[in-house]
Amino acid sequence: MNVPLSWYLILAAALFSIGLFGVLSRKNAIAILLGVELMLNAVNINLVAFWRYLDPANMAGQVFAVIVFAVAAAEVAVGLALIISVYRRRKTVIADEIDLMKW
Amino acid sequence: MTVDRIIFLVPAALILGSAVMVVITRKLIHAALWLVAALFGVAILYAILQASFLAVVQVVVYIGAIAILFIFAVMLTRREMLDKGAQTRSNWWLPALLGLLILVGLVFLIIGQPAFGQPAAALPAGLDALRSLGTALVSPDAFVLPFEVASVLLLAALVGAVYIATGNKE
Amino acid sequence: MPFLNDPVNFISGWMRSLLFGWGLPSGLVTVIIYFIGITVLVMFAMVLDIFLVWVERKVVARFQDRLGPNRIGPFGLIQPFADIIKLVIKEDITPTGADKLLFNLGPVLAIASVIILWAILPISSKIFGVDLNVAVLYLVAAGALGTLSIIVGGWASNNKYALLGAFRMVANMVSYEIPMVVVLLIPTILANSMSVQDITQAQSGMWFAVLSPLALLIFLISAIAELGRSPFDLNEAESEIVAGFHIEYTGMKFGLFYAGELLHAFTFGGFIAVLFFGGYGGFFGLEKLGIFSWLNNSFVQAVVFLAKAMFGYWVIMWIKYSMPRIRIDHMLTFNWKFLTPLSLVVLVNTAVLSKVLSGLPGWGYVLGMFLSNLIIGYITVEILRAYGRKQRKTEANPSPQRLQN
Amino acid sequence: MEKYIIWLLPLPPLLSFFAIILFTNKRKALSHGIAVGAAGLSWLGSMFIFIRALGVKEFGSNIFGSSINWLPTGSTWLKVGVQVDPLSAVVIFFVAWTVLAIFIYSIGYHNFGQPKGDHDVAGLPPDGATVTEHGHTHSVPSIEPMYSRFFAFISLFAFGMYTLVVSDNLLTLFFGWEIMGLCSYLLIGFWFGKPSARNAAVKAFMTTRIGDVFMLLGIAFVYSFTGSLSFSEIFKPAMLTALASTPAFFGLSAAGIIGLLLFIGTVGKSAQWPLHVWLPDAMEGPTPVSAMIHAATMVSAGVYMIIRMFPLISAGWTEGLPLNTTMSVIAFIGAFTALFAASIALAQNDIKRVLAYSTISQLGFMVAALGIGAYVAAAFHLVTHAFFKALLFLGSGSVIHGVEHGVLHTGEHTDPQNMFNMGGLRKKMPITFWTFLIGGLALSGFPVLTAGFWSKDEIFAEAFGNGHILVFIVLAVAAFMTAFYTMRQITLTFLGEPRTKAAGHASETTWTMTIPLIVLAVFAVGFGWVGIPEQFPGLGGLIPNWFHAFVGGTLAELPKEVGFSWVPLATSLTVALGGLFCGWLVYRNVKSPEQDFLQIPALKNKWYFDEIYNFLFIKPATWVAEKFTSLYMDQIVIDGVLHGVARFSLFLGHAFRTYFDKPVINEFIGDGTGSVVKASGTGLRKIQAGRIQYYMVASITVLVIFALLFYFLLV
Repeated sequence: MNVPLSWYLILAAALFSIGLFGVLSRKNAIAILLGVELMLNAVNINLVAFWRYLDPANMAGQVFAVIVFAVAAAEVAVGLALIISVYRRRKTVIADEIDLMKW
Repeated sequence: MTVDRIIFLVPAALILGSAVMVVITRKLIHAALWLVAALFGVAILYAILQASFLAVVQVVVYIGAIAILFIFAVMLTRREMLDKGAQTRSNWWLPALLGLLILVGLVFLIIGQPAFGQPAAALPAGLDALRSLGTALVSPDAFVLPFEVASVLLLAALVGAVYIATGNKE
Repeated sequence: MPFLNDPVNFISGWMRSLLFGWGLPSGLVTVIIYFIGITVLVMFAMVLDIFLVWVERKVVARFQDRLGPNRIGPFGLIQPFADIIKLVIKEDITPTGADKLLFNLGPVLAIASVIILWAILPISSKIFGVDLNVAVLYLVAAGALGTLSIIVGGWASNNKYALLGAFRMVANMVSYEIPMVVVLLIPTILANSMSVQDITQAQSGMWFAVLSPLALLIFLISAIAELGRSPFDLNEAESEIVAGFHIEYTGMKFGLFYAGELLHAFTFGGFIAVLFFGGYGGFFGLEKLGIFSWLNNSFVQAVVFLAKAMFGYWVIMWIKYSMPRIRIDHMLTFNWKFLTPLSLVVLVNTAVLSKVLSGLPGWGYVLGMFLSNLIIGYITVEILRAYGRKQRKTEANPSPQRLQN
Repeated sequence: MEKYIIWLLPLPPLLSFFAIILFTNKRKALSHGIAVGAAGLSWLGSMFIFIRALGVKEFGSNIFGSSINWLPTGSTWLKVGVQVDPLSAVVIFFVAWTVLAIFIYSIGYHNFGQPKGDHDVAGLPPDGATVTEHGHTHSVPSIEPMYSRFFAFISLFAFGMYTLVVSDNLLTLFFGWEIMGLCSYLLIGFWFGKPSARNAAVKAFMTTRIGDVFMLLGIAFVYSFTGSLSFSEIFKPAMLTALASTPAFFGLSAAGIIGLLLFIGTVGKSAQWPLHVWLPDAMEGPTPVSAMIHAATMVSAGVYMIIRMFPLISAGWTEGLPLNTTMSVIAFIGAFTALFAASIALAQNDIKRVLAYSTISQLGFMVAALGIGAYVAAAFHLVTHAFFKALLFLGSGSVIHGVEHGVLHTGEHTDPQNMFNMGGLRKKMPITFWTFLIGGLALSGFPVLTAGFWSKDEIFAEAFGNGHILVFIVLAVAAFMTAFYTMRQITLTFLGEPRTKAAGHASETTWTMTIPLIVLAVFAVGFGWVGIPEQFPGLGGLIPNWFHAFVGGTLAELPKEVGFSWVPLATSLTVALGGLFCGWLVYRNVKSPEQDFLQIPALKNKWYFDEIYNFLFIKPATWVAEKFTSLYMDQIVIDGVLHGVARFSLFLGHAFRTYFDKPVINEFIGDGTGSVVKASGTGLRKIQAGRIQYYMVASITVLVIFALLFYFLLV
């Protein structure tokens, strides 16, 4: 493993930033969730890389990656259910048009 | 430039390229499929990092469940096949700037840490990562509580999602 | 003869020394050898696939009291090649409204999701792609790719039948994945490992099919559902949605879906063999005797494995050509209300009993596991019988309210 | 094996609590079955643990215990766990016995099997039922209306006690402590229909709360200093040395401050002066049972806690050195409480109140013993006292029950708890009499036979032998008073002739009440024999001094047994026998309160402590609220200011309206401002767009800006 840890971290940072960009710039609510998934994966890359590079005997990194999986699954299930529910009522999934809380 | 580095760079390029496509592509289905590609790249990274269990679970959970859910949701929330018009907000440059700033800041901080420049040591001999992960998840001395909390969270999300998506049946 | 004992390593060692002799760097040599290995494995699978077309057609003909292909070549053996030529020279249509990239990606993914399974299929103790320590999960992960291929193909066709078929297929696959994953844990528990090699070795004394026949049954049912074959062939139910997700596909793209399905069925036959019938081994300890030591030979093992896989494939075909298609709500109900709970019960039973009985001598352990499965099976059948009786009663005397609705 | 059972010890009562509350509230027999069964299970487990503990050599250093990680706090874990060391083993022994005894006793006390009362309502004591039998009607006791609820509460109480005893850390100990506080509130106010019970419940809760707050402060101090709450961590020698040598406030070391704060918790829970006022009022609860909880078990928890924390309190002190400040305070409070409460008990006429003050006094003995460093003596007296005081309370409940029976039978309206309405019960209630007598003798320290003698004698010996003469004298006087009022009580209650018709018709209570009495009486006698000092003349060494070796092993080094001396033994004999004899002599002919020369107002009124507190704290608070805040501040100052402002505003408004508003605002600015505001509002409301991404962009922008500022300005 001749790759320095910083490469993984930079990759994760880049993935995180791309995901953040997606979250902030996409119109479609589903696309926003896609961005969130990218961000969660960036976190997971960090967790696993730290596990491998710093302390492989301690499984904390992998365990929390597993927990992030669970959280991601929960988040997608609830998020998509909400989006579908909103779509049924308002016939739109554009985040900017879901502005009942306006003013 | 050793083989190791090439083996890292190929999936890394796949991940970043796919991730960029996820956020800029116009067709939402394509975005979801690019997400699959990006997540597959992450699975490859896990395999490179010798976290074989996570690699396979990544494929099972993300591609087998989450991506499929996304595609379903995309299909269920439209009346026509194609996405028309701009898919990004008009002031997309601000998020781009923010993302860039965060990236630059993080890279700056990461490079500033000499400890992060080290290559990884070999895994300790006799470490069965799969077995010790399993033990860690259910051992009371380790992470059984977070693990149980996560399972309760999943159950709650399951019930909540079913309730929300069912809607009120009069 | 080292070649007869370990053909793969023998050949790869020979090629490695050959390539070194040409002055190539070691990293490149490794890459080339892996590449060649992968190619050989894939070629083997694809050639087998062609043969499977013939088998399928021949067997279905016998089931339906026909002769099957018999004109081209001896016993019609050349018929598949004629089919291939026909498919290749047909017009390759991409519908106008289709999403071109995805439309072409679908069939590729479909066959790829099957081929990658061959990476972990242990053909013999020496001939195998890779011995993953998470092989059982890998099987599920590959299934996820299969799901993806179908939804991609169905969506990209821009055809309502295709989309409906894809939806049905995905609902089917995602649902039946759950009992499948649960049941896959049973060989894992019994062998104390997720590696298919370890699972095979663990069955050298006794097949897991005997230790947990219910698990075998559940795995078989969910495998058939995963394949989308009759009685779960709702994705291409001709009488309802014409041809389902591959309605728009022609020529070789259709051929890939078709070939993928056949190979998938055979591969699942192989996994049934590995997980429940001892794979390439499982001779009940016979191979330890001096006169039967030839059973340890790689080629003998490969033949044994392929025979067992073919048997599994044949059972899947048998079911396909004997059962009518079931309704989609019945299919989902069957999974969620019957198969999933049953698989959980079997899992808990196996987990508890394998600990409790571990102190017993071998035959006591086997007997205990087998009897517990029989008991669970009997209770299940009784519950089903009671349920069916009640159902028939309500259907025979419908209440006035139900008639009104 | 043992450690798993320890985890399970508190569980059955908790399950029984939930089962009764949730499911079996209507089924009285099932409820008490569940509760007694649960107590029985815990009893079984406790006995198993105790017997296993006896079999372990040098148990003090090989204790049973296990702990799990509970809450991650940064890089470390907050652990919770259980342990049984010699101290908790003996405590768990008496807790298991007394809890089981109360549970069984409660069945009889709440008149299980009797008919429903005529006028009984939930929240008031049952008041008798009329039964027609063979053509004539008569009154019988009636069953408690909230029977099941009572068992639920005492189950929860038992859970709290077990949790406290098996805890290996201050956190779960405090958890059990607070559960018992809650249960004590619920049980004192069990008959919430009586105003006195309501007030007593609130008083008990509030008073103990004062102690608990200080105790929590102490726990927080421990945690912030040592980073751990488990006893094994805190009591490490290095840690204790550090604690003892770190100066904190008021010239005390950290250990001293922590010890004082925790001791205030004990003062509240174990009703030491000056927070003793709640305990006598707690006798408002269902007569013997909640009283017994407040005598044998819960108040013992306070003493148990302070004994448990003894290594911390005595950090830096070794036997022979002068006491440190904390220990002196503890010794003073204990000795003072012992004397002071005993003096009040002399003049009480209510059978239960005498015992309540006696409890306070005896707890004072234990606290004083601990204060002078007599660790084993304090623990010994804790155990023996729990047995004989439980016995006395249950006995007094039995007496009251018997007299109540007489009251119902005769229809006479007499107070069944006033000792002057009794007399001559010896023949009516023989079992109660004999067990009560045993308990009373044990309380007075009747020589050689009773457990109380041995434990009290050990305290005297330690006090005298280590040169704490003042404590010794005070305790001796208190012990004399103890013997005196005990004999007064026995004489008034059981001896002589019945002084009322009700007493004349009293009858022995049912077996569910007498069996616990007999069992406890056995312990009240026998438990003293395990701690006979080695050098005691004649008897010493016949039975090895098991208790000292066993409990003393809890400490890092075994405390020395104090040498034998005739002075404390002679004192002990004199005060016990003398007090008993004087009590009998004075009261054998007393017929009514008028003939009792000890009905001095000061004693009768408990040295006016309730009145003093009323005057010092409650009156001023009420006065401040009613007079100062409400009348003066609110009605005169604030209202006056407000009225003035209002008048001034009216004037000002009028002026403005005439000279400013109409000409300037309306005509010049008026509509202009309106349109400006409207325009800016229209502009600004765009910020409140209701669009989630808008908010996210804004917040992350701010985040990035602050990160940059932070980095460039601060780093």
